Amino acid sequence: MVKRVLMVYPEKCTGCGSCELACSLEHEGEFRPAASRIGVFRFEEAGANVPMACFQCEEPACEKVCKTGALYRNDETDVVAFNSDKCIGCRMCVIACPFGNIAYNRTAKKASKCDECDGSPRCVEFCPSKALDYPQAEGENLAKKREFTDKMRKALAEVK
Amino acid sequence: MDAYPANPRFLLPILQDIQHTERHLSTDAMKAVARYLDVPDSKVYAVATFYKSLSLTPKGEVEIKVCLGTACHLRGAGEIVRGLEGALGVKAGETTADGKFSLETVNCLGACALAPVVMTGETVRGGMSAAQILEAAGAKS
Amino acid sequence: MKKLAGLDELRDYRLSVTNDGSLEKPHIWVCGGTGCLAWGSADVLAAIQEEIASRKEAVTAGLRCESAGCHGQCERGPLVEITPQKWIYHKVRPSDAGKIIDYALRGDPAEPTADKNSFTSGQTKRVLSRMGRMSPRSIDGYMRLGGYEALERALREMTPEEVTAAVSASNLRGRGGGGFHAGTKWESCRKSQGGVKYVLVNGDEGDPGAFMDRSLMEGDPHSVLEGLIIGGYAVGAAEGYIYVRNEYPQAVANLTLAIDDARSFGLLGENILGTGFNFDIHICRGGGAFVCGESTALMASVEGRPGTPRVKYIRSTERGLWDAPTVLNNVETWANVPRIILNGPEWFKQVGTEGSPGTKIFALVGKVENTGLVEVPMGATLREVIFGIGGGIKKKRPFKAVQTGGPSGGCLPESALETGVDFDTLTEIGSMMGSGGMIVMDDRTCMVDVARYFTGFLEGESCGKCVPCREGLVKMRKILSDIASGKGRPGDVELLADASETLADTALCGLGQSAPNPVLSTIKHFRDEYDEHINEGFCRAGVCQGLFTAAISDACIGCGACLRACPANAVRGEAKRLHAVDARGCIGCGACLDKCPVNAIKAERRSAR
Amino acid sequence: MIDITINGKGLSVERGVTILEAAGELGVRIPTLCHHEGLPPEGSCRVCTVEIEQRGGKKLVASCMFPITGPIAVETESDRAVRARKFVIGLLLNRNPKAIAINELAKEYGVTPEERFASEPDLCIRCARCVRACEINGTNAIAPAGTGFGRFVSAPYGQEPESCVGCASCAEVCPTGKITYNDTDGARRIWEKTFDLVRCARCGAQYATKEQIARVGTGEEDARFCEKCRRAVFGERFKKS
Repeated sequence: MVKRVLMVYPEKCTGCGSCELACSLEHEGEFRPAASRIGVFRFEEAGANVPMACFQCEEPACEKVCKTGALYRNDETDVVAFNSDKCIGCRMCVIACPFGNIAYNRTAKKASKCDECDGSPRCVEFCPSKALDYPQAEGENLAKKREFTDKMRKALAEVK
Repeated sequence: MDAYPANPRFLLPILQDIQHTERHLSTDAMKAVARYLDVPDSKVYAVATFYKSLSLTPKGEVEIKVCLGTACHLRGAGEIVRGLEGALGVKAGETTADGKFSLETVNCLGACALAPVVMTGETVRGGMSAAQILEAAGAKS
Repeated sequence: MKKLAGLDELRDYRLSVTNDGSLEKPHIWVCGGTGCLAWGSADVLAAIQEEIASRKEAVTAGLRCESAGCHGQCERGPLVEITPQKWIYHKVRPSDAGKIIDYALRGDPAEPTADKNSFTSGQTKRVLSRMGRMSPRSIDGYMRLGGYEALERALREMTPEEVTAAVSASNLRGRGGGGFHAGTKWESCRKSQGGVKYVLVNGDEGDPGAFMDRSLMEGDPHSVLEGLIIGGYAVGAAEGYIYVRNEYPQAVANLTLAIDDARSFGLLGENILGTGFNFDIHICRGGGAFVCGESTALMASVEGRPGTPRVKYIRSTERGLWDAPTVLNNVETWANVPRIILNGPEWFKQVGTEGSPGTKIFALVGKVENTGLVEVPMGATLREVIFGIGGGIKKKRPFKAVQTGGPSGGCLPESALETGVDFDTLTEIGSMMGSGGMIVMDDRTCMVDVARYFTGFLEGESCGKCVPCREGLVKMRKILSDIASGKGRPGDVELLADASETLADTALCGLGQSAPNPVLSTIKHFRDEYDEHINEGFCRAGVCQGLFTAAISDACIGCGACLRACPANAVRGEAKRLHAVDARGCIGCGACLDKCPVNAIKAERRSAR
Repeated sequence: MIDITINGKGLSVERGVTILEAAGELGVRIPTLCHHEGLPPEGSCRVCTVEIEQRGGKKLVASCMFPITGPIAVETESDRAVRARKFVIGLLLNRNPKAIAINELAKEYGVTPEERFASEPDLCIRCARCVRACEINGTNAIAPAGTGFGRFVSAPYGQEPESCVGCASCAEVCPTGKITYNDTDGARRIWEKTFDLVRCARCGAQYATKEQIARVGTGEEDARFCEKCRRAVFGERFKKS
């Protein structure tokens, strides 16, 4: 399988929320942005929007604390995959993720996170402004991704 | 406890020794064992409540164990239990208020040829009536 | 004690004790088995020893008196044997000390050789051969009777492969119940990958009515150790565990001493007899849980956990104790090993049947004249054992059933008496060998009550892990209690049979799978008793309370025993005259039935209900 | 690979795969109760019992644990397997008449309660999913206690479980709703132990117990926020950089 990477371009994001609707419909069968795995943060005073979804970290804190193997690295796609059948609802991953990218669904009694829709992310498909992209993880894209993750790290360092 | 290395496999023997000397397992004792062996409290409690030779409530000074093995059953062990229950004023599994005797039923003491068999302390006796058993146990204590 | 550094040293030591003349000197053995101790054999031993010390001629003659292992005739204890003559005395009292010593020194005109009674002459003593004729607390005594010669031979002449092959060739089958081929287990464990392996002794003899293993561990502990050391050598294990029932303190004591002795002789430990073989043995005291006789539960218990069985789709010989390859055999199986190594597989197969060679020890108990341990060739018929060796039913009452295999076994009727007892035949007829308990039942035994007893026993011993056993046994026991108390309903037998069959099919471990055997076998062979309870409210054995009326026949001698026993004052009659029961007053408790010395009281149907 | 059949349908599986897993691949449903994919198998409820034919012999096995190591023919709904399943469901129904999961199975298999054998109603089916969840988390706060009919899941010594961190996974994996937890007034109550819930510094949501956070080892700064706010705070920083 071709490895791809979910790219986010905050500068292109209009904050329309299509990604959230598409995601919740795909995963929960209803339009409910609150249940979406991707979330857009809108900073109205600055007129800026940042879509946030799982970064598929290289060393995921969530995977490390998951004792049942529900969270694991899919070596074919590099995605931090989630097998909800194995989830026992301990919420350790939710607490562990420094980016807040794993949520807990109390009704399903399971964690929920972005799975890149098994290779065809709906959020990307429905993003009208190309703020989300899903290119192959190679060459220029990979460089961009690295740049992106560096930025992430810095941002995280600032938080800390 | 210190006689045993701090290995989880000694959980049962340590608890048995405590049972033997203190006639029961107190919560404090179980917690101390858990810490010594580095075994979770839940596992100590599981073992303590699983094995019949262990008890969370104090046993009497003399434990009277009536064998309910098949041979003893056929030769009237039930009657002996009833007799002892009446004489001691407790049900099987209980301890007299003065803490002197506890009455237990056990599965086969392996002395079937002497059925019905009763064990008082570590002494096995065969073919005795409830009254004779009590006399023997009482004389011993 | 000296540490033996090599095989030659072991040989020399063995020969020196064997030839030190003790075997020819007069010796008095007082049985120190649990049964005889309960009869007061400790006092007998003390009295004889005291008397010897006070008699010069006894001291001069080198007469000694020691405690020995179980002879098997527990009911006639305390037993005393004089060697080398092999004279056996029953029910010896401390006051007999002088007489016994006289016999030992000057001979007994009566020469009460045990061979004269059927109990002993009917037996083929192999595993029990040393019992009662040596001190279980003396390693010298064991060697004097051939002990540790097999270990010497195995280490000197045989490779581990050859030892395993010999056990395989002997077709030795597990004496603990299942009858699995020991050699197959050993072979599988030997070939299993992994550096750490274990050999285990199952001494958690939980079957009610069985005490073969207790007697062996108490009376001949070294033979178990020797078998285990040889087993460790064969499969490549460095550690062995003996799991002993907590209810057997004497077995624990004697095994502990035996292990200590073996260690100081260098038969256990590092570099045994200079062969480079390391092996040691530990004792685990059981916690009083019947289920720990099941192999996976036993291993859990050794590991320090509750004895709950695990699903066993992978054999213990591949993944057993602490997930390492493990051979688990019961006490009697291990005790057979040295004899096979010493005498060869062909010798072993000389007795027994083709499928189940060798001998088997049974604990013959219940309503039989001679109770005790009995060792017979596999394939001996139930009749030979019960009526030959056992001397028939107590009080000459009619035989009704024999229960073999403990709670996992079944009750067999008179028609099965000609059956040869071996692993396969017993299973075929709906019972099982089990560890060798053989409980004889007469007409005063109610088969519904027996089924209820075993079901209740197992209900109390279920570990509670799997649903069928935990909940199913409760259901079965409720039905049986209803039937036994006259509240049975039509269709209950079918309901019971259905629950039994399904429980056997679904339970997680061997204990649960075999738990319905007592019920199924009693339904199969004694269905009419169930029907009488349910349809007529009648218990023909006079056991189930209130389900019968006592009736006195013309055989009554008017002794009044029944009259005195009756708690309801329902027996009428003058001394020396025929007594009678007032059926309206009789509460059906059965108190009178066993008191009658002439079997003149019968349980009859209640006329008005 | 090993060729097997399940209800007549052929399938090739890797050695060691369980029957339940193989059935899942074929889309054949086998009911389960004690089974949970994230937990080590227990094999105690026996609801997943199926009949197999192996080397000419037929037997019942627990499909959740039986590893396929040779060619077998599996029947998940044979008369014998269904009879076994009904027996087990019936026994559970007698003891757990109010458990929804049991009632659903009973309905599916046409099992009705037997009043004669009814015992004190209980929701716990002793499947030990809770215990295994607690074990796998390494907390080991609860374990089965007692034996036989009296076996029950318990916190040690009948007291508040010391090592419990209040993660509530025991409640989440409980198939019958026997174990519950309750978050009110800034506290979580479970196993009769009360945990303070940490309040998110941004939105005020009470999102986890202190003990849980300590166990995960989340940094102090991160731990100030609930997962939603953590994302927002991070988004803010990210935007700035």
